[in-house]
Amino acid sequence: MSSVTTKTREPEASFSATSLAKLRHKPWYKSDAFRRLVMCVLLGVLFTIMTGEQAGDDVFYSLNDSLTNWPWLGTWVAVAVGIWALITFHSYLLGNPALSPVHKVIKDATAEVKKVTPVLGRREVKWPLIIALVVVLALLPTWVSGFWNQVMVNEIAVYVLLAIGLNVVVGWAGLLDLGFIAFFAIGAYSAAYWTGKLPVSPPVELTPFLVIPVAVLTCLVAGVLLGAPTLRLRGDYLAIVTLGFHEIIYLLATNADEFTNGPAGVQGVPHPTLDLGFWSYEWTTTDLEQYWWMIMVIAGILIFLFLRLEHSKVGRAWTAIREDEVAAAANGVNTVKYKLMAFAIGASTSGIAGVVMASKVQFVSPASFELMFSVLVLAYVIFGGMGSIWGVMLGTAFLAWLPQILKDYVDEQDRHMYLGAILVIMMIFRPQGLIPSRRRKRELNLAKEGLGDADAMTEPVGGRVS
Amino acid sequence: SDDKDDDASSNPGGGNKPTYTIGFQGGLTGKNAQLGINEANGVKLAIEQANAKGDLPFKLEVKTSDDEASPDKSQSAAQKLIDDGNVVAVVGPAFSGPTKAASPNYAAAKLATLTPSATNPSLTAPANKFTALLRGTPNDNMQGSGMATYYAKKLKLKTVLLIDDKSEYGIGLAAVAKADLEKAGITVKTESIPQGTPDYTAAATTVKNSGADGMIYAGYYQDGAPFAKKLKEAGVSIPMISGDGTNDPEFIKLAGAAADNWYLTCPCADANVEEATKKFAADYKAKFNEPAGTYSAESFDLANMIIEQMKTFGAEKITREALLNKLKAAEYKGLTKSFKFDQNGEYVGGAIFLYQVKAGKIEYLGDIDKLSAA
Amino acid sequence: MNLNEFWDYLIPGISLGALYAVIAIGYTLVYGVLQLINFAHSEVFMVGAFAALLVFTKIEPSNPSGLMSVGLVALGFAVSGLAGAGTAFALEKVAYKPLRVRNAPRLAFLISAIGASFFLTHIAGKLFGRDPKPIPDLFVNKKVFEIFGARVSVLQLIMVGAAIVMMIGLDLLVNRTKMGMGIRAVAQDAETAGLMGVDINKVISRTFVIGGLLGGCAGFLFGLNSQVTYTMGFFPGITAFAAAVLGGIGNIRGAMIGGMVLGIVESFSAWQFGDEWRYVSAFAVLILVLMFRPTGILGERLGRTA
Amino acid sequence: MSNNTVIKQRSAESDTATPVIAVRGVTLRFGGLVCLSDVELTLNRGEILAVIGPNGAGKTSLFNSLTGVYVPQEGSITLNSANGSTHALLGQKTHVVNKLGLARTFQNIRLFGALTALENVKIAAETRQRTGPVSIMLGLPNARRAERASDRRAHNLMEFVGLGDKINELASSLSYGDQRRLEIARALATDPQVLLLDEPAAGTNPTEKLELAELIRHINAELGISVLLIEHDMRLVMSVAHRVTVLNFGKVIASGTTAEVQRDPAVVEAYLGAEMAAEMLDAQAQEEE
Amino acid sequence: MSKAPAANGDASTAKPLLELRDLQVFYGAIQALKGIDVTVREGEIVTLLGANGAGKTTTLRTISGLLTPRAGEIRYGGERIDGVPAHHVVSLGIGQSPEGRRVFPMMTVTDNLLMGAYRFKKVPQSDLDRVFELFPRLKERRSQLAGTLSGGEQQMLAIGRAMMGRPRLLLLDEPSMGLAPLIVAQIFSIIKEINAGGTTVLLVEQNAAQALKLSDRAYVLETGSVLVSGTGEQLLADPRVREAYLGEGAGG
Ligand SMILES: Nc1ncnc2c1ncn2[C@@H]1O[C@H](COP(=O)(O)OP(=O)(O)OP(=O)(O)O)[C@@H](O)[C@H]1O
Ligand SMILES: Nc1ncnc2c1ncn2[C@@H]1O[C@H](COP(=O)(O)OP(=O)(O)OP(=O)(O)O)[C@@H](O)[C@H]1O
Ligand SMILES: CC(C)C[C@H](N)C(=O)O
Ligand SMILES: [Mg+2]
Ligand SMILES: [Mg+2]
Repeated sequence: MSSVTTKTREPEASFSATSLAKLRHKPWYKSDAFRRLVMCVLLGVLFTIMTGEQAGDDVFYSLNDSLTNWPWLGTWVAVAVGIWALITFHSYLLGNPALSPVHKVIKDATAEVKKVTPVLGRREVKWPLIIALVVVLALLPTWVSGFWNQVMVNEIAVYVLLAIGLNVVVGWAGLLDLGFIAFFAIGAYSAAYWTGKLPVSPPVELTPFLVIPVAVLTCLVAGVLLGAPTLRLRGDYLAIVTLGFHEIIYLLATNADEFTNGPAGVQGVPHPTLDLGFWSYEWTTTDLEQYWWMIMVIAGILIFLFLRLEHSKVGRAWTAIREDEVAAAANGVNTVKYKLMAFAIGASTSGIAGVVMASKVQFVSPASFELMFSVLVLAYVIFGGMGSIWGVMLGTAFLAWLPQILKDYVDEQDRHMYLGAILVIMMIFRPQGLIPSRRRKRELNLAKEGLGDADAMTEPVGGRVS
Repeated sequence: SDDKDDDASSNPGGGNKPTYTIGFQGGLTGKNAQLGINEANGVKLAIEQANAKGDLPFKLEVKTSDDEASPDKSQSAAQKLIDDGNVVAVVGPAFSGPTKAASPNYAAAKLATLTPSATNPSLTAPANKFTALLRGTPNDNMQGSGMATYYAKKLKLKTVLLIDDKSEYGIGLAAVAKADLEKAGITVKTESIPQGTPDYTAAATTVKNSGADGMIYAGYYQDGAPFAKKLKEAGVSIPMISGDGTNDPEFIKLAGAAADNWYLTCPCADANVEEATKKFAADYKAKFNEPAGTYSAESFDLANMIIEQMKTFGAEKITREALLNKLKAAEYKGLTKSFKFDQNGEYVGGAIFLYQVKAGKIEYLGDIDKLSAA
Repeated sequence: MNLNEFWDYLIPGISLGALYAVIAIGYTLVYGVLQLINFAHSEVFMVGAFAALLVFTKIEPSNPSGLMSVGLVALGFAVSGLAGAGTAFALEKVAYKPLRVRNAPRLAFLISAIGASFFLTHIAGKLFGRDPKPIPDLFVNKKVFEIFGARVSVLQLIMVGAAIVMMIGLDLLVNRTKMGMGIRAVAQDAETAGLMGVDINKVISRTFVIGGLLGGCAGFLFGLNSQVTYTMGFFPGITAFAAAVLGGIGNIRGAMIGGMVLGIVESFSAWQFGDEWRYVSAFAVLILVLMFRPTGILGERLGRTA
Repeated sequence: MSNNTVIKQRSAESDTATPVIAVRGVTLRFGGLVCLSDVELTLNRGEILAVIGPNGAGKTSLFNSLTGVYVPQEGSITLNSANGSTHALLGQKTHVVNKLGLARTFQNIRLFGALTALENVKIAAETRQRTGPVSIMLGLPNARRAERASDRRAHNLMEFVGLGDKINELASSLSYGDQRRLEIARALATDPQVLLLDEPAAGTNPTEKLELAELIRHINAELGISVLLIEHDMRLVMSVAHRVTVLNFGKVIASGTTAEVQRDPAVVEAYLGAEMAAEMLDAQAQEEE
Repeated sequence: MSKAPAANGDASTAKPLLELRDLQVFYGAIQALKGIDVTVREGEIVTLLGANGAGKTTTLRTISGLLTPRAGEIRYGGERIDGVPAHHVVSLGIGQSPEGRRVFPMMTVTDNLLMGAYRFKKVPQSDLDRVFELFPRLKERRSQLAGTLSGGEQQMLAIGRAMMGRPRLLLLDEPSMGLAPLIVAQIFSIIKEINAGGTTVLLVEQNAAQALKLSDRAYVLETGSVLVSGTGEQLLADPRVREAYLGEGAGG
């Protein structure tokens, strides 16, 4: 439209009472109630498809089957319409949503919770509670089946460690990292290398516990190496670079067969042993609780260390960088140093998780480090509530548990479909995550009022400078 | 999760028969999910048919456990089966990586695992102590050397281009083929064309320009098919051979005319010649509304092998350990081949058969050793 | 390095790059307007391919040639474009708009996008089967042209041609039409655009629709070139996103250049180092470029700056 | 606990002979656009120097060049520290420049909105501490001590700028004028020798402007900090600045005392306009009476 | 600068173009406007004064449909327009130059101006010419990207852009903020000129002295309520106003 005509201008926009009334009040087909109805019906149809038959050879099979399966389709649509009716009449009948009993229940509940929270925060309540929680967690493996024990260690605890690490990078320093699993891989391969299982042999062979500091160091260096050249990048640019870094590490593990044994992976990474001279202990394949306790201890130490960071000089500097990098630098914050620190801390945590995983599974291959897992950890962290250690732990535990429990209820192949749907729904209704950190919540509130960005990651590239 | 149809096929005999479960572990989601699904379906079909026959002294159920083809998900998938006291034997794991991760657990539980498709040679190394693992398929060594033999002895090629797909399966196969080709004095060039390559045109050009007079593709049909198309477009006409990962009707469906003249090997006898296999194919299609795929029949066989051994218990209670021991010693003639294991659980015997695609059909040529000798 | 081989690899690089470019535009457009990585764009691409697959499986063209082929290809574009546009539209309404209304943090959008991506992938797997399926031949005539001794297939010509037409069309649309001006205005300052009389919601919907249209068409071409699977979107999606960033995300011409560069880099690295190093080279180039040009080759354009 | 213990006081006497900052021949270009051209400027120790000029003259860009946000293509910028050392600032990283003793505020307030007012100041104060992440994670005594020190210092500074009662409020919830003060407190927390203020009075009302002028004089006189001030409000400039430098199109067109500058015809034409100039002269005359 | 003929005499009797009645606006739980009444008659310049956070911007944003009032009404030409979405409000002839200028930084000056006329299908060249006549500076820079203009130029562009929509009512939010004294004077004289051309103006200003001199009537807001209102001269003389908004020694 950069061309300009010389014709006379349009007649002055005229408006009448009726046209204005139309503008002020939406027509019925634009009304919320109607839109909700359409949405509900569509959801009903969608749900029919979701619960329908798996298609095979014939691309039309499932489509035909679910859309002509009238009783099933009808049921779901009816349920959807029913829900719609409930919602709509509920608010219509009462006129004022504040009168609704549901509303009242929610309000009362939140009021109760609000009353309880400060009590929980009190020292004499808080510590017993935490201790009780730790005891329950510690006893958990002795109550559940072997399957859940495995899940708790391999799928939940390891990823909780990862999430604690990624939280430092994303939640605190505000660096969007889509390649976090690369460090996990480095950790795991370090374990394989230093225990002499890779095709290339190490100068000395170490036991898994001794590998941990080495892996931490390796990942620290890797984190800095990744961080250093990318520090000028912001938000999404950083995201794609970290993603690229992940792919490069993953493909190196796959392609550099001489060093990593390629896709076949390496086997026989030993279980950890603990030898204190007077007392020694060896982890085994069958003693599942031992791994759980080991990870609890590791996580405990990390939480103990990281919690201090959040409310210290370092945590504040991260927040400052996240919110406004130029202003932070102008006030003397060495942004490079703090960003690298975040990368390094996150990467080392990930490395520890890698060592643990390698010695638990005793097998390392690229298949454990696919890009999807990087995406998933990020989802776990945000789902739980960035910046809040408790939140990310809970979020990770929940999302890692979910596919396992879904195994019992839906077709195993469809689990990711449900996982995806849950992610979307959750983000619609609780975008701040399960337990958001206080600072993040404030940022979110500010964003709601249009003052800045909720995650402070949209700083224009190059930064504002005035 | 358990298959809904199981109840439909429950035995008419009634209540007091014991119920046993046969497990399946494989990747039902994630990369190559279709292969896991093929196998799971084979097992399901075997169990459904066994129940339907009504001559079992027990009732059978199936329990699948998805390991997402990922080693670190494998242990919990295995544990799910181990925990279930009803599970007396397992078909699977499907992939070698997860097999390596979970076998110690199965060994500790003395739960027999009969894998229809984990072909990595090192799995049966005694040092692993994978004492509950029985391999129901010749390992990569055999297929790889079969291909090499055919090229060397029958076609008498000078230079062979060996392509793997960077999957565990592909590189295993390629490594063996490479060794055997070199042993036969053939010059070997290698390339890797990973799974999911976005465009095979460049790869086809590489083949065309390689100057090789024969090609081996160690990979699956999903990638082999588009590759074959591009090879045809590029006008490559040297002999091309691929393994059981490609030996599937889907290969032809996907590649169309480009599949013509490809040689395909398989440790499996021709799935279309015999009556029994035809019936299997029809039943499978009827139940899952897709044709039986790679390893469906092998899984079906292994499940039936387990069932056969279970029958030998008669009214006796079946324990995992006892069943494992019986299976170790057993021999079973299935649709695809005969199954028998050595003391390490390695597949015994195993001729490799050669096929060729002709006019849109996979045609059976014969035992590769015999063909090469001729 | 002989020169013949150079062309042999350049040409597939260009045709692949053209596809990446078309997908990348979808990312860039949405990014420009919403500052959001539409992670589910790769599934829009996949849906486009499936739409074409469905239609052609129904039609079952037998040995089409000449005008018939032209018609079929046109039909393929129409169907896949529509399906892509529809999916993108629905995606915006379901997965993004509710968050937008609530002023959710941007990372929540990212997770919602990832969730939508999972959902679409797996529901497609359920609905259409998880095995790859071929799109039937739309032209028996695979006549191959030669340029500098290198082969160029009809399909490659279609790919590049379609990409060029779409890119030029889009460039004109965004830079020369009133609607394009509305899009640019919303990209730079949505609220003020509203004050000028631009219906922001409509513009956002349209942006998704346009991006989806292109994505769907790309899916069709991609499917035609190889095959259609429910997971087919993931890697082209990632690469195209990298292409968008490489060119300067938010910048339409940048997306085109980025796509081309990555396509060619991939092809050449397949030539020089082997196919397994494709993505390594592509990402290495991406990282190198960003190290020296932190805002991509052309820098941001549609989007806001200071 | 008095201010003196924490806020270092420098000799307040204006030592007009020694320059703290000397900008020599600085030229900054963006592509073809020349933003600063051969700029010469001297800020003497203890002085308040105002930089004025039309919009787009390059004032903010000058600040950005001083603080390392922009790197001019030509010229030199030197800082003469109170301890006698001199540093070349050109091309230094922003946080290094800050460490050397230059602190700034921004034209568009840039506080860390989700942090409390006190935390904003603490962040700046802590950049002068040496505690590392390890001692913090382990909760070592030196880390605790540092934390207490920064807390105390931040409290004092908040008191100093008159925000003593707003310590725990969120920075973003403060009123506009208070946010301006908080930005100044944050800048002071890094213990600067020179404070750069970019339009601190923009968008504030006349009453707040008067208070602000008071604060600037305080900072200058009590803390002995030299101030470089960008401002469009002539009344504020005239009331606090010792000297004025005028930029136009990236060039210095005039420099001198307030009285000299407002009579300069080039300044009147480019910046003040005849009306304003006359008004100001009037006002000054009244004051002198 | 030509003294535009004062419209005071007849404006007071002209019919109201814009009426705000008991307007209440909230940001979440915070009440920003606590029921204000403001009338703007056809052809007037009316100024809203007030300290930071008094609710001036909020008032303008509510009029232009960016915010929806929780109570009260907005009448424009006698008809209620509260609740009409922003992109429709423009088409009623209400143009706004928002706080902080908000030009489209990556568009050229001309494109920015054309954005102002987005509501029209075709834009006559004469409209552009009129703006270029008012702001010759913009004409010089018409193909420059707006983001690279200086603050004053951006302000001119924002006003010019609003003019392109041929508004009957022009809302100006702090047009003098952050501008050099010379430019401030220019902007005020241009506002006068625009008004003389028949456009009604509702002006928000911190620069009370100059704004009051120019306006027919003015309202002083304080924390969301109208504190005083009257003609420009009345308020200039009002001691409360003089003290709070003009500072000591303000010229009159
Ligand atoms: N990053 C940049 N890229 C291109 N041009 C720039 C950049 N930063 C500043 N400029 C240009 O340099 C000139 C000087 O800008 P600057 O912000 O320094 O002006 P100023 O004197 O502070 O004006 P004001 O009083 O309006 O704040 C302007 O024309 C501006 O457009
Ligand atoms: N987006 C928002 N969210 C929450 N509160 C807001 C928002 N915008 C303004 N407010 C609050 O509403 C009140 C009125 O603000 P408004 O911006 O209208 O004031 P103003 O008179 O224009 O002030 P100024 O002179 O600073 O422009 C203030 O208390 C302000 O803090
Ligand atoms: C074909 C596959 C299902 C498994 C493959 N043979 C492997 O060892 O992993
Ligand atoms: Mg400035
Ligand atoms: Mg305002």
